[in-house]
Amino acid sequence: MSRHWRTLMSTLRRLAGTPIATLITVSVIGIALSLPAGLYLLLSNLAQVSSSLEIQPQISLFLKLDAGRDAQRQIEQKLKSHGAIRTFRFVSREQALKELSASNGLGDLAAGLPNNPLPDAYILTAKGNDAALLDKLRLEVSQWPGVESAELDSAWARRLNALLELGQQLTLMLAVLLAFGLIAGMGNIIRLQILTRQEEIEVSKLVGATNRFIRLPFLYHGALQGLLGGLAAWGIIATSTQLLNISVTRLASLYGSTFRLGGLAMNDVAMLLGISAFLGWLGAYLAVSHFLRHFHLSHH
Amino acid sequence: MSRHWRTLMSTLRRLAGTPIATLITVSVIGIALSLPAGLYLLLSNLAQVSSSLEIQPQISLFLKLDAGRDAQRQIEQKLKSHGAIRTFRFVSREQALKELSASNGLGDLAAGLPNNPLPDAYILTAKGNDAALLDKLRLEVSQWPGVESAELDSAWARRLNALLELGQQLTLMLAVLLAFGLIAGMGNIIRLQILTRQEEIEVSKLVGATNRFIRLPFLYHGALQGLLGGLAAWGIIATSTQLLNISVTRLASLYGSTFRLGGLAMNDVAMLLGISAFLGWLGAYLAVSHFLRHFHLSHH
Amino acid sequence: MISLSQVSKRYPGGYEALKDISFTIEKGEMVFVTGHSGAGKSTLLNLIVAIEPPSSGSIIINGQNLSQLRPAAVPFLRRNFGLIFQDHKLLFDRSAFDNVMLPLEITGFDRAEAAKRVRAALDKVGLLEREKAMPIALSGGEQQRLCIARAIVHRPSILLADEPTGNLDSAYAGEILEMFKSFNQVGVTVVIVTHDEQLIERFGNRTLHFQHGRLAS
Amino acid sequence: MISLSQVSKRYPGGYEALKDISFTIEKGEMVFVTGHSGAGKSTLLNLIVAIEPPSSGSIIINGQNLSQLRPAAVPFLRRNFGLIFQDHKLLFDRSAFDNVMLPLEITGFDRAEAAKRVRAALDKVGLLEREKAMPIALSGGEQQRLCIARAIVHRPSILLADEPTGNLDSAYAGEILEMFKSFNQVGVTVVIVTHDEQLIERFGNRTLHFQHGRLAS
Ligand SMILES: Nc1ncnc2c1ncn2[C@@H]1O[C@H](COP(=O)(O)OP(=O)(O)OP(=O)(O)O)[C@@H](O)[C@H]1O
Ligand SMILES: Nc1ncnc2c1ncn2[C@@H]1O[C@H](COP(=O)(O)OP(=O)(O)OP(=O)(O)O)[C@@H](O)[C@H]1O
Ligand SMILES: [Mg+2]
Ligand SMILES: [Mg+2]
Repeated sequence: MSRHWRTLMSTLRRLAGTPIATLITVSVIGIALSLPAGLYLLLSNLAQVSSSLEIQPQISLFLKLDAGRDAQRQIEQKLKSHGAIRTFRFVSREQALKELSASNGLGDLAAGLPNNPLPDAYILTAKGNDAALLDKLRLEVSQWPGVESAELDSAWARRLNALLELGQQLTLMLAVLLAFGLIAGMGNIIRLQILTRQEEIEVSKLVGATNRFIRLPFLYHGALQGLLGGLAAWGIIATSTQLLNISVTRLASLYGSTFRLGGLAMNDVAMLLGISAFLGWLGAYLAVSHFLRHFHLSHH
Repeated sequence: MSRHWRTLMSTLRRLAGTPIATLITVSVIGIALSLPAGLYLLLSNLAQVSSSLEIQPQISLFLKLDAGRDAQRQIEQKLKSHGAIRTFRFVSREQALKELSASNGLGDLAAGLPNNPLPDAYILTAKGNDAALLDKLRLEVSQWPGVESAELDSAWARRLNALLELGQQLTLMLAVLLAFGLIAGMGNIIRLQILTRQEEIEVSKLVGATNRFIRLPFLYHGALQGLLGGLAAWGIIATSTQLLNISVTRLASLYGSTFRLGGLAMNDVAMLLGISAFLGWLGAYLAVSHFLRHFHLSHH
Repeated sequence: MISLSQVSKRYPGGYEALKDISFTIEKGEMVFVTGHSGAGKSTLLNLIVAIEPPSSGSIIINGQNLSQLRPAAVPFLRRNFGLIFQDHKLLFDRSAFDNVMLPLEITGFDRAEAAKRVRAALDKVGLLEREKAMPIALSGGEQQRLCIARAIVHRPSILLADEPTGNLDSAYAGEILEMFKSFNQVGVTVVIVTHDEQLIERFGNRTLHFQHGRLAS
Repeated sequence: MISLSQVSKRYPGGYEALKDISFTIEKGEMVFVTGHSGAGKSTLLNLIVAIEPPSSGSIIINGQNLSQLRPAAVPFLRRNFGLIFQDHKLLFDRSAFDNVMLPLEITGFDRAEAAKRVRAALDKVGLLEREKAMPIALSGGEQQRLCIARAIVHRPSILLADEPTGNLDSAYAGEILEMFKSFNQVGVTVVIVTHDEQLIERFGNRTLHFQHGRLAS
């Protein structure tokens, strides 16, 4: 126990004794860590945004222009009791015309038209995303009395999927690159640190130190370095989130939203620090063990 | 000259003598370099896409429903000769109805309508982006004979601008982080490499080596390491582009486009390699010079 | 205690540094090892403390055959030895005190008791007032004495010294050897490599003389 | 050639290693320096080759006052010296040949000519067949001889040797000193630090004797 305490203290002294080098190493680790962690944060923010949007494919159900109140009430009844339908929303012909002109920048189209050519409509979302199922549903509802036609906006869905796929692929690529870079980089730093302490290892072995004994200070060094790097990453992410929020809130306000990027939650921070300390420890363990396996007292 | 040649050779031998360490160092540098370089490539691809889109604010000029052929011809004449208008495009009422129904997933709306309620229109883009200027132009054209109204789709423009600003801010943040990380990381690697060769420096100084002489092998080491890192970055980017293109071409085909991500041009590659070699050289120069300034033969 | 039979050592390059060496050093004996430069004296010590494996033959230390020792047991074998190296092998990033502390630290010795022992060892070699000095601030002879202090601080049962007085004037050399002799008198086995013929004559102990890797009788 | 007047050296800790030292060694002289361990012998050499600055007093080498030397001129001063260090200071990551090559390399010497000189120097210390060996594969005495070869390869005008024979048996020590004497006879100034009284008696040169940092007459 007291050995652990003393090793921790001497490691802290060693880090504090070369403040600039420590600062550089820690910020390099911090930057490397902040990229995947920041990406994770961005993605979880995005997920929050997109879950508030309708990303499910929709079916538009157009009523006949001459469908009466009765037909409409019957259709609504059927929609309510249909097992495959998740939500539905009535769009009156007046509302549809307004939405159309607003979304196309065509000005107040309604005012300029002699009479509204659009039909009443229902917008449905189904339970489940399966394309075949959706098409079956579309066919079924299109044959109900009073219904002119039913359209599946599958083009939009396919586009969104392709876009999401691209985003995921990019994310995966980045994460793989950064994870590899991080482990290799940390291992490399510790490998070089071991080389600068090679004599210490040699002499310790000569006076009868076990491998466990030799490894301990390096493990503390690695874990502490990783932990400090994790703290740096936290700082970088917190600052970046603050800075980005200036633009994000402006953008959100244009959409009439008060959305702002959330920071890392406390358990995310704990996880970040835990992972970074562990990675430092692991890098040190691998580097020292590799060194000890290949180090012979007689031939350096 | 022969000294340079010999130093180069011995540096190559040193790198080849520890292949795993070299590989790790080089891939770390390569990954660090590939992020800003990849970002640059992505941005330049985006710029290419967006320049092929109309990102300029547009003015929609709606003609009166009863405007005759003559009035239309006169308006077209005026548009052609107007100094503030960059492009204009005629959208007939039939075409407008088709575009509307297509872009809203409403099915063949045209077929279901008794008669087309939409007016003929011109879509204008102005020379310059200034909001006040655009509004002045809108007012002017709205008062021409035969014109019902003119609308400026400024909401869309403001949204796009806010989005672009966010993207730029993110890019800047990443670039600053990575540039700092890269220089610090390279300097750190070389600093540690110097520490492992401290004795060589000490003995060289004792037998009368100048600082120039001592620096040379480290400069070669740094530059070579940087160059190899640049090559690694090139490889990473080329591979990523290939992989991403699978999704990108699928996405593009949905929009009826044959767009695909371009790779790095030859002069971009030359620039990448030059910058990486220079950064390696610079990191080595800074690290050795700092070391030599603070290194005294008597107290290590 | 230390027993070699038909031991040879051929280095990777092919050079045979030791050829067919057999001898026994009893517990509590004090022995000198001499020979010209390159005769194989340091190689012999390296074999005894398991830094190098012999090419053939067997080495038995305190009844343990080194060739049958598991790698994990080697550190515990080494703790029986006090080693004084020809090239000192001091750590230049820690004080004289901490250098001498090292052998006690690795065994998890009680800290206060250890500090007492370290000071006693430093006192024996005349370096007590230099305990805070870094090795770089010590003269060549002082470094050699520091190395001796580190070798005796954990009261080893076998003391192996490779040219312990090479950098010391004859007055100090005499003192150090008297100290070794007093250790020997309380039961420590002592093996001293030296080329100082005068010292050997003065002490008159058994001498193993090496010539081109062979034991001359 | 080497002239000190009223030189003192106080180390950062406050210890005064040299006190008010004045002497002159003429060009072509051969001088021994002796004294107990810690007397200040190595410190003296460090001052002469500008590894340490003196605390007071002036040192003149070949007519140059060291305190007036620009830092950039120090390397060129050092090229006049052949240095043999008490702790060898060999580079363990390159062969014996490359170690001896170093002083020629830094002056941009012609490669083929340099190789000839290196082999000649290795031959003088009896290590010609070991030119490809790494220093770790050399015995203590062989390392010391390698250090001597490195010190003489560039034909320095001043040879400074700190315990050059500490690890050598008397036969080799005699040979090495004969070699130094032959250098001296062709005009090289030679300064040898040693605690070997026998050698000094045998050669009978001028001797500077140090005691606790003072020059005893
Ligand atoms: N690792 C090695 N590889 C190859 N040869 C070696 C190695 N170590 C030592 N030798 C050679 O073995 C011989 C004996 O070396 P050793 O160090 O035992 O000599 P020594 O008797 O201690 O000499 P000295 O008095 O000079 O220290 C020497 O010629 C040396 O060059
Ligand atoms: N860098 C330093 N800082 C503080 N004290 C030092 C330093 N270098 C040497 N000393 C002290 O100065 C004194 C003289 O040291 P020096 O190395 O000159 O002795 P020496 O005569 O060469 O002895 P030896 O024969 O043991 O090599 C010693 O007591 C030593 O501890
Ligand atoms: Mg030896
Ligand atoms: Mg000395």
